Amino acid sequence: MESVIIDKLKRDKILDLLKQGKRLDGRALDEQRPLIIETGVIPKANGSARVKLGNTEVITGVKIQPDKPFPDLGDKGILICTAEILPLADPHVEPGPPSEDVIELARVVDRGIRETEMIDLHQLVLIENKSVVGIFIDSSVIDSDGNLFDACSYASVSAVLSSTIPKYDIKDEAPVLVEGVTSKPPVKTLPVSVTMARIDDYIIVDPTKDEEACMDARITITTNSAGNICALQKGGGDGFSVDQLFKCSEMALSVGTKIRKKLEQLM
Amino acid sequence: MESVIIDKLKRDKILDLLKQGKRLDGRALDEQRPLIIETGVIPKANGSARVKLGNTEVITGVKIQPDKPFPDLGDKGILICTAEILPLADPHVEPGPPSEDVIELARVVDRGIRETEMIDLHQLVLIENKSVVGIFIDSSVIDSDGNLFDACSYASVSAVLSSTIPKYDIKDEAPVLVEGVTSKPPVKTLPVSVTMARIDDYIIVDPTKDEEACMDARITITTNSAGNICALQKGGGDGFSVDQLFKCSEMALSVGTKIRKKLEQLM
Amino acid sequence: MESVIIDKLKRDKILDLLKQGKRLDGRALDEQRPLIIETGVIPKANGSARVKLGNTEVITGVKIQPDKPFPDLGDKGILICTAEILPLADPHVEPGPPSEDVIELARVVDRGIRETEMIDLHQLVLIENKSVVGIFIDSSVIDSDGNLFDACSYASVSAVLSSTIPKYDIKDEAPVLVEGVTSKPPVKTLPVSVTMARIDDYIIVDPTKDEEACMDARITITTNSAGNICALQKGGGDGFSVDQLFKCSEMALSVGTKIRKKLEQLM
Amino acid sequence: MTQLMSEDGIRCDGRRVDQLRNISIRVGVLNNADGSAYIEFGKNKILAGVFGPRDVHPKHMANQDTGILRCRYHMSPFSVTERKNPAPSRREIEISKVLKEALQPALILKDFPRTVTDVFVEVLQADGGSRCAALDAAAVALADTGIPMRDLVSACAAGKVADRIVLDVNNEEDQEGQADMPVAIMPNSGKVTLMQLDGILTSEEYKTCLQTAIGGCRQVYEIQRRALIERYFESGVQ
Amino acid sequence: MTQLMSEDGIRCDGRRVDQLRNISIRVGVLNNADGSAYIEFGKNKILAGVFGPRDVHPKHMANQDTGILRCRYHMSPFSVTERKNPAPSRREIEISKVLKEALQPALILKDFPRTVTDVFVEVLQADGGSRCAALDAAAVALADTGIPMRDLVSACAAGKVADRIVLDVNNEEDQEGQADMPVAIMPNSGKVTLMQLDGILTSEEYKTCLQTAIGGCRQVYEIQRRALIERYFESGVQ
Amino acid sequence: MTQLMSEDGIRCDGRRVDQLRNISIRVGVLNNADGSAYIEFGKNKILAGVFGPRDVHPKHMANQDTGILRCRYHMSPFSVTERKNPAPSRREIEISKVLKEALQPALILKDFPRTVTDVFVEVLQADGGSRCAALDAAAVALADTGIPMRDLVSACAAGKVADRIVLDVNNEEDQEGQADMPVAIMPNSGKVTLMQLDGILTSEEYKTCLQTAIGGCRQVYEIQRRALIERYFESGVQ
Repeated sequence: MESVIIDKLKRDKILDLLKQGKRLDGRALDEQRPLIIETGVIPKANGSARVKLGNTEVITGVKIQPDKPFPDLGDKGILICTAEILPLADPHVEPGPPSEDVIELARVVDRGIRETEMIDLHQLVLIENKSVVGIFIDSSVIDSDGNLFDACSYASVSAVLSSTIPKYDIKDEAPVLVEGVTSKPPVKTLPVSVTMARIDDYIIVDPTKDEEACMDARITITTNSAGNICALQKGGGDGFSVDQLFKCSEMALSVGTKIRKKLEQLM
Repeated sequence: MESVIIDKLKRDKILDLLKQGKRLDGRALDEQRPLIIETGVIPKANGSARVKLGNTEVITGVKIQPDKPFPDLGDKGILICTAEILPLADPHVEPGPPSEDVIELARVVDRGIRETEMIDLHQLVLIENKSVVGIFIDSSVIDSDGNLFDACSYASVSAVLSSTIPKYDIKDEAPVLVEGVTSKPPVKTLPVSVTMARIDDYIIVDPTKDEEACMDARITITTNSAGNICALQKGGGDGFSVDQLFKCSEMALSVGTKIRKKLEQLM
Repeated sequence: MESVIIDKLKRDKILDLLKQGKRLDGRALDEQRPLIIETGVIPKANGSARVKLGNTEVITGVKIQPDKPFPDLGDKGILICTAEILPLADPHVEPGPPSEDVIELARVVDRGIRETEMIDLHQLVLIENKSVVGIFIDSSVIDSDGNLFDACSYASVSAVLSSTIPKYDIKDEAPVLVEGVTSKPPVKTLPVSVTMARIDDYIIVDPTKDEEACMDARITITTNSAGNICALQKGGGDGFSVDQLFKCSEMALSVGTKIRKKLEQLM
Repeated sequence: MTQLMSEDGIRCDGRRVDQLRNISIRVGVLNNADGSAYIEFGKNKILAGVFGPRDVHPKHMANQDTGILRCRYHMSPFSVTERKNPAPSRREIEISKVLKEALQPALILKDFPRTVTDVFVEVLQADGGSRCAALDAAAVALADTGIPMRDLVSACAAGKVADRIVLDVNNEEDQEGQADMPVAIMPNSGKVTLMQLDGILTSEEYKTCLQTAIGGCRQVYEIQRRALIERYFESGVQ
Repeated sequence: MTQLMSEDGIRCDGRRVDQLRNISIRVGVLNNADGSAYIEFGKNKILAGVFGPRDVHPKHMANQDTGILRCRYHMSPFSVTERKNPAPSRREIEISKVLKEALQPALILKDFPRTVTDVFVEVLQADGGSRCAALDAAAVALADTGIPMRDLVSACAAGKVADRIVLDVNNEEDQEGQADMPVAIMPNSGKVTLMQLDGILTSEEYKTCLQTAIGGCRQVYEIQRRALIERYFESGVQ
Repeated sequence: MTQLMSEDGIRCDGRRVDQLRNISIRVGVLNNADGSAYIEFGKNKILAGVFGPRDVHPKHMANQDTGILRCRYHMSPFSVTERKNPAPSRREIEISKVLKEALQPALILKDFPRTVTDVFVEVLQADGGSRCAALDAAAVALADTGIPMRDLVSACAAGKVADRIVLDVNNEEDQEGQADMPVAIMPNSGKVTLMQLDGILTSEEYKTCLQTAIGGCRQVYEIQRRALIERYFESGVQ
């Protein structure tokens, strides 16, 4: 009961500030929190990154290993992108099978990478229809303060950029690891996800947990290096006007450009 | 508490009518509800049927695809018959893993088809011990008003009768679909399931949900085209006398004959 | 609430007796309950045993069948050792996925057999990297009165000793059973598990369920025929002093010697 | 590979770029559900049934301050080319969430504290755009229960195929086309309550695509309206 | 393939067509269970343990108006030729239900509202007819708890093998025979509380088969009775 | 196969037999957790976060007489050579239990009836001795919450490699060595609260190994203490 009252008070406070063009943490409406990217944090993985977006923190590891291709996709490597919120990241997360929120998070991060065609999967075939390279990108949220979508996305992209692909020879139709020889992953473009929240009539970029608690709706837009819009997911219990959706796409492009510059430094 | 009282009143009412040889919906004791069968309702499936038995409604789809045979059964195709009660069919059904009632339903429908040897599985072998045709018969109850056993059984049999088996050539030990060539499934006999309920000393055919709620015991008997008894399942929390069981087998044969005529029209 | 009081009273009673060097059932502190081993109780299994340790009773069956080796372990047969507490064994056990207690039980029994290298797994290879013999040792607790670790361990070892390994010929790279020819499993040593409980400052061997209910900590030590210590697991919500741990290892060796003599009679 | 568009702008199923597939909706098709609808949308065949507002089980999941909405989008094993495992996939769980959030703004759940409204959608046969079709049926099924609603919800996808923005992407276009954008609006307020995008669009195309989809939603709305009118104000149906 | 019957009507295990396999039952074999029994029925080796009537957990599953009965039929991994996965199969879940419904008429659960009685059956070694043997053990284990019972439940199968109706189908006959009909009766009332059939029978054979099975049930009943008498009225057993 | 020890007693990673790997601990690294710590122990990289004492959900799991402790040891998919399935394995469940029982004696749970304290450990990168390292981090994370503790818990393994007893077994030594003995003590009372052994030791070696491990625990304790002091009594950290 109390939490309902407090949520209401918080929303009033946040809305008051928004009317003055301000946010609780002093940011402008279209301003992201500081983004810190560190790669190579898990040396045993083929690639890894630790990303802090404000107080939200994610660790992503990339594992690369031979696999069988999916049926009917024998000319492509495998790309699997997951995300989970560790129970130590948030007092409300319970261990166990993933909630629908976590499944959505993982699938939105996955689509951002898949739909931009960041990685040229055709270059990951070892023997057509039989053996391919699989890239597994697993993100773990270790501290949650809102906007897990972007934090996981940046960590996933950074981890891929930092990774090296082992070389495999083919012996008796089976891949055999060639020690000490690696290559960079075949990256074609850099996907950048930008998540925005609508509170009343205001659109804010990169919402914190407090802002998410009182937002009306949410949208995540992923753009590629060419400035195209490649993936989008609306969430939350209310909607957007068409004008707001136009505005969101523009914000996603302009904010995305800044982030992309950060990511390009990892290449 | 109330529902217990109402159930009691309902049983009293139903029993009063039975003593006069009548039922709530005006049927005779050995009379099934109207049966409507429509096939081809799911054109993307290899076979399909929509069956209404009174207010109980079931949709069955048949998928036919190459598969590996079961170990030690390399000279037979695969037959899998499932059933589920969709949560939109009944306010008391929850999404999730199947209850024991649903598992029993699926297995009784499966045995009716399997034990009568409706389909000659030996004719479904592509390469002995390696590759066979699999027939998957999946029934979904979309509206539940009692006697799901018979409704699912009729829908499953009808869907099989309406189905066409794709042709497969063998290339490099693997089946390859031959476009545009199909055959009818190798049907040897027509199983007909007849479910009866015992309420007090009365045996009634095709019970509604109200009748099931106050029945003492249930029996499902499946017969084949030759007039044999091929599968039987007693259910419910009480039993039958031997005389009642004899009577039930006779009812299953006589009612079954009428149903079989309907099914034969689909061949 | 009552059970807390009763547990407290029981602990007081047990502790009073321990101070006089006695136990509720009259045993000495380092005395196991009577151990009865019967083998061959499940003739359809490749080996089996029924063990009673006081009122704790376990049935173990061994199944031996060809299997694929684990990746990277192509020069070894497979050994899988499980344990479960049947719900009929204990009013507090529910059917369903294994609790952490049962998982620990199974893994401790498994390690006792695995770490002593009881069975020479290298002798169980049919075709290196392709086909090996798998030994599945499944224990079911049917009556539970404490110290399931030792009871399951003795039953597992006895069932292995009683078992015969079928002979397989290799045809077309696949194992084919040779009827009527069997051999004894390649047993190298006899693991003996001894479980002790600490109650206050007393170490007792082979605790009953009542004693387990008020013990401070538990330890299971498995020794081999050469008198080495090969596996150990501390359990329970408190610890041991180093001196107590030294004493426990000595008790495990001395008590283990008596048990090993019983087991040797099965060879 | 299919040729997705002819030189004179006719799509692989014979439609123009701005043309919907055939849509038919029937309301009140189920006896047990409190509200129900059946939609055929191209080759999609989808059933929606709604129960509620009703008591929540288990009780600790109830919310003192508002009613809750649950949604389950499920595909029949026989609904797709390869037989589908009946257990819900991650895709189905995500779509269930997206549909719930698309319907929620149309409901006034605060008026029904401690209750749940359950929307069950079954895809009997799937074609491109099944989530939009599912939503169209679910909204009508909700209306069929009589629960007060602020607005209906109408959904339709647009996309990019052979370099052109097209309305209502079908299965082949979804598989081999360049972009798919499912959209839902509340037709009276114009609010967009569902929106997703997979594929690559320029900024301009994005805007055109969104407006194309909304145009489709408005056409769907007319069909939904007619289906409800037929059910409630005309005789002899069903 | 085994020859299931010799020319002079002797079955593959040496029995006549109307002969039961060897059956032995011991009562009160478990310490923790409120009631228990162990049966050997041919090569079947089955243990049954009963707890209850006792409180239901979780509490919301309790019924205010009656006690409930739960039954779990489970096969040990080593009970069959190929090692069985210990997780319950759909077959085991169905048999659990059928056994529960076969035992229920013998109990007076209305007298124990809000309680549950749990029947746990473990098949240590399986042979043909394991569900009947399981039921025979479970009924005796229930009696061993002292819970009031209207009647015992006695089960035995009959079937069709080499064109003849035979009593008590064994494993080979079940695999390669023509029909298997497990049956259970309450021996005093004669009511049939379990009945299934897999296989093909004429109408006449159906009747003969059922009566043959009931004859077997009555023989089993005598063995159950003797086991209980041994336990409760004779000395030195266990 | 790696040579695990050189002739002059130097181990494959360059350490002496009685030498720990490098260890660093940081306290208070997470914002949401009530207490947290990050440890690097050789190549192990492990995060521990603690919530509680807090209310138990579901409520029927609460204990009127005492607080309860729960522990989850989990490995990230990328923490080991072959990608690990994220679902908890039986090994992880067992280690979770062993860690819980190792921490429990250090807490005074009776003072917090009806509550739960949740310890979550995530192994980001695994090396030999991950359960000891996890425990070291978890104990410090518990202390970081401010919950009253009788003592800390400090863990370190010893083992047998190339016929010698060595301190702090690394990954290669664990895989190819002769024995691994993880041990945890409460450093003030000296009580051993975690102990396991896999491998073959003589009675003498067992004693030496245990004392070697305890010596390691005491060294770890100093590092834990320093990390806590740094966090609470020195400035500018984190």
